[in-house]
Amino acid sequence: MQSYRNHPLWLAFLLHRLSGLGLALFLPAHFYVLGLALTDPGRLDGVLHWADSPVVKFAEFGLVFLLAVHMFGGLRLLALEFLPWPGPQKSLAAGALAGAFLISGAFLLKAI
Amino acid sequence: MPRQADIDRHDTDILILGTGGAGLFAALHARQSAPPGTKITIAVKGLIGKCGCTRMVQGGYNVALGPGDSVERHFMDTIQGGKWLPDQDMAWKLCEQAVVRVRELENEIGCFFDRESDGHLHHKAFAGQTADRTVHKGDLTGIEIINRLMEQVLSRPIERLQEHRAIGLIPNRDGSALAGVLFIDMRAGKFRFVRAKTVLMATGGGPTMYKYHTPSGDKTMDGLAMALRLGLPLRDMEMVQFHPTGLLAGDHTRMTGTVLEEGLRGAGGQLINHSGQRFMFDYDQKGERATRDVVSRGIYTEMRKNNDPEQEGVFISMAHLGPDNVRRKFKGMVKRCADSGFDLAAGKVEVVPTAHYFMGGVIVDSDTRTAIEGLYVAGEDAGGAHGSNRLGGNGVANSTVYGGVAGDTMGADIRKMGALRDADETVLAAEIERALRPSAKKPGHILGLRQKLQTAMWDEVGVMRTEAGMKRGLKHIAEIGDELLETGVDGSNLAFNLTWHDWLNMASLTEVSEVIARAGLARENSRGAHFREDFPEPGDLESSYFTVARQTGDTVGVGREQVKFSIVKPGETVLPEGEPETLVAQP
Amino acid sequence: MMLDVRLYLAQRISAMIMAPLVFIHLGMMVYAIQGGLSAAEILGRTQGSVFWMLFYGLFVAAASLHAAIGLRVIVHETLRLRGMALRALTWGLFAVFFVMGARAVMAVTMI
Amino acid sequence: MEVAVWRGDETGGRYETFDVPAQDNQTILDVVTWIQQNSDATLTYRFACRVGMCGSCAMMVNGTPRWTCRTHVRKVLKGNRLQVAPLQNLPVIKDLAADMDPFFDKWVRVGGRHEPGKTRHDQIEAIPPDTPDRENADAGIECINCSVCYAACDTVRGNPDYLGPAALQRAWTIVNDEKHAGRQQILNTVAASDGCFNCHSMGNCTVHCPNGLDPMNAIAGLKRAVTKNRFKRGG
Ligand SMILES: Cc1cc2nc3c(=O)[nH]c(=O)nc-3n(C[C@H](O)[C@H](O)[C@H](O)COP(=O)(O)OP(=O)(O)OC[C@H]3O[C@@H](n4cnc5c(N)ncnc54)[C@H](O)[C@@H]3O)c2cc1C
Ligand code: HEM
Ligand code: SF4
Ligand code: F3S
Ligand code: FES
Repeated sequence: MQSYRNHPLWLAFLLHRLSGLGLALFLPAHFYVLGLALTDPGRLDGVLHWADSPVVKFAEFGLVFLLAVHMFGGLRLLALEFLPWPGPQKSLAAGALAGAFLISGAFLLKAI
Repeated sequence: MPRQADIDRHDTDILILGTGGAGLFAALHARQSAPPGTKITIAVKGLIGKCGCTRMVQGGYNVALGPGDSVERHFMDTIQGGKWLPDQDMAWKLCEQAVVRVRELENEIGCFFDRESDGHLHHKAFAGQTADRTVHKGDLTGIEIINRLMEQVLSRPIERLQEHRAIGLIPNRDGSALAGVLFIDMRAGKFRFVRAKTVLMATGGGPTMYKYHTPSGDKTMDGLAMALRLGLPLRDMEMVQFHPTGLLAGDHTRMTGTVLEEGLRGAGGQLINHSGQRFMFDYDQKGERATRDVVSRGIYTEMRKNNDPEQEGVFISMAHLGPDNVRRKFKGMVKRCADSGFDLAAGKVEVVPTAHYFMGGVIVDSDTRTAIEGLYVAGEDAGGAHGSNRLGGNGVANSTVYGGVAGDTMGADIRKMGALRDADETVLAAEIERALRPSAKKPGHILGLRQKLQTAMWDEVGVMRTEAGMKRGLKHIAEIGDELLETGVDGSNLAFNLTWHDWLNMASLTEVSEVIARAGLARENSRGAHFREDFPEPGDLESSYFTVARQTGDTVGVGREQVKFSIVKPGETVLPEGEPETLVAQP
Repeated sequence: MMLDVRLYLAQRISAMIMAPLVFIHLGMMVYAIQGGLSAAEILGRTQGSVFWMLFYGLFVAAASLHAAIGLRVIVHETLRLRGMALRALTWGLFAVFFVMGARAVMAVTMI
Repeated sequence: MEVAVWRGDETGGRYETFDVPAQDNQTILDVVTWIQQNSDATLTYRFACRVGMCGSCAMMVNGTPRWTCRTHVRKVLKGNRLQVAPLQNLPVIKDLAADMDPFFDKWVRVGGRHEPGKTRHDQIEAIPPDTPDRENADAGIECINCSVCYAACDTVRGNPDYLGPAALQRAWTIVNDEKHAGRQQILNTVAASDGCFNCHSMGNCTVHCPNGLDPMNAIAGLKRAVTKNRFKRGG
């Protein structure tokens, strides 16, 4: 990584972009799986059972993590853009990340 | 070697050299004054608005808009500061038009100068002023002025020749008028000849032939050297203003010589010599708050007494004012010193007098016209407005006022001018040959030569001068000039070849250095910035003279001319009777 | 060629709409996941519920718009796609997301 | 120390390494100057003021855009090595000198020049310095147009038409300048595509601005102002 990017605001940007991208890629898959209920409820169940395996659990945790990261990152951006925010954007970035970890952590604990 | 046929040729109507305050204002005013359809071209050694000294103005702009102040008072301060040498008509116009120009800057150009809390302009006083007169934008006044001017120029249909260095003013065939200007297109490494009906030279002088100097790196007296070669008369060429506190950080860094602002001394900064003593009160009752020339001489004298190669300069110390206080009040300066490794707020910083401004220049009338038709000169390149000393704040006033005047004058004069003039091709050829000379020689070390010149000028034609010293100086300059002619530059690729330009810079600096020394010899008294140890007295004011230098053939001759007291005589004043001597609260 | 005020607002407003929806959705997931997921469980909760239909319908519309614009930006900045192609891509993505999403919502909320 | 310097022109180039003696009080500009004056006379770079006022000397130093005349070597030296290259996101002219025209073209395109409401024959307006508008305008006024932020912005990198942090900051200054006669026009310009809404608040501009300015915040201000304006005018 080039050194000029080495600061929290840029990392927050990268995280937001990657999580957004990840979510956008996951979105069709998610819709497809749920759509199965319409055509083939049996297969939906199969998929959901399959979702019980630890690997898939972990992937799902990743997804929730992405959503949480993206949402908090997004809220951070919205705050930055719409509230006349004075200065401490770095802490805002860190706060957003912390929030994301909290949510996804909770999810992980529950899930296991 | 390119033949003349290979030169790019280009025509315009109004050509402007330089994009400092003078050049940019001239472009805008020319657009307002010239008939529609007039083609205006602005050519500059660097990037538009990003070179030159106007951008570096810190302190501010003198204008008689403050409470109780008047154009008359500003004028009297300018005449007295210049020790009765200024051309009084120019000085008057400077003070009078500064008022218009500042309003123009605020209302039309978009500058915003610092305000009092009630919203009115804030004025401060530089040393040597009898009123609070200097408007400013923090301590970055030049950036505000030039950025706003630059935007105005960039967004108008004005042709731009950036990184184009003027190297010769080319007359027409019979030598009666100017035909155009020869440039090097620096990026391409090619020659370009631009014809124009009127040319403004606003290349900003710049005494960078001294070991310590403040001006920006692109300023190397090219303009005055070109004017000299064209045979134009130059006045006050001995008048080099030194700023007392230039940063001393070693000769391997370009930071050396750059200004530590005047305000530091104003706020109570102390100058400390090698034995840890304050010394300025030995020289003047105002101590560190005395005028620039006095403080510069004080420091120079202390340096000579000390004569220690390990510690050349003196120290400026601010710590007694409370480091936090200093940090708050002089944020920019403290940060700048910190970037180069010094602690201005709590420690002390080594300083030397540093060559700052050149009062001398081309003789012009108060409409910026010169002795040759088609050539106009404004800004630091023009002599006369300041005499022997420029007041802090009068420099940018001068360049912006006269830049505007030049634009208007050219815009008006061009209506009477017919076709473009054809160049004297022999002069053109000679100038090209001159510029290409180093590429035919064995490459040498140009920096070494520049250091030699800078040392010679600093030692012999610097803050304090003597006849013997200046004669030694002239000898050195001649030797350096000869050596330069034998020193080559690797000419395999002339595109953006900085070393070639270093050579050309040296050529201009050496030519003008000689004139400074000769004019210094011709002035046998001490006025303002010019101090002769062998003639320390100012001489009779009534019979004040200024020096006029002119090159004929290969020799420079210097004569003297009587100052015309066209508005006020020594001992008199234009202030109404009963006006107080000064309006500035005394500390 | 890139984001102007309309696209920008569309993306920001859809984001604002989604924020509470995501909270609820995530909350539901955390709750539902206890004891494993099953189709019946999910469907039992959602099928026939107008509330959930509106909830997820809004969610899908917002997410489709939001993601399409987001991808548009990324594609433009990394692949330098512009002009008609970029516009086509944006609306194409939106259509895909929206159709698939609508199908999913119908699947889980209709009887 | 070992200094890798990018050599070349618009057609391409490569790094060349020079051995440069270390000195106290040495800036990156001094290093580059030393090479040109003592080692390779054909090296090209640009500077003018040498004290951080003109914004001509910015280069990539170890991958980060910086003003070189005010960057002390000590601050950036890594394992006795330095890497210097021309400013990115701008065309190269030769070696370390970039073509800054695109940067200034955008400054002009954004409408970054004052539109007067008064003339030189009018008095100077009394404007209190501490109104919120004036403070917003002042916040970005010390920009030296050095292009450091422009080179640091990855949005410019991805979308060369994006106006970029400095031009947008100038627009924000104008929007808050009560003396400016065409403030609405500026809002329209920045609202268009390639304007302020392309900024992802990645903050490289604010983090690297050598003068401590905050273009990111200025752009956020523009986004708010345009949005507000949009709703006010209905649709
Ligand atoms: C550090 C510093 C601080 C100062 N502070 C103040 C202050 O507070 N108040 C004040 O009144 N004055 C101040 N001055 C003085 C003031 O800046 C100058 O007197 C004034 O700005 C000169 O303006 P100018 O337009 O004549 O020249 P400049 O602004 O110097 O412009 C000269 C232009 O000509 C160009 N040029 C040079 N050679 C060539 C060539 N061969 N071909 C083409 N173009 C060329 C240059 O690149 C530049 O663009 C200060 C000067 C310095 C150096
Ligand atoms: C709570 C919900 C969400 C909020 C608050 C939110 C907020 C944002 C914001 C403000 C941006 C603009 C970023 C920028 O311009 O730099 C953005 C971009 C993006 N969002 Fe979301 N978002 C949310 C949910 C989603 C969802 C569910 C998806 C995907 C399905 C998604 C995909 C994207 C994508 C792909 C981008 C583009 C990223 C980029 O430009 O770097 N977002 N989001
Ligand atoms: S905002 Fe800062 S980094 Fe950008 S051009 Fe201005 S001074 Fe340079
Ligand atoms: S770096 Fe670029 S993306 Fe925005 S915050 Fe600065 S302009
Ligand atoms: S040389 Fe002027 S900013 Fe560095």
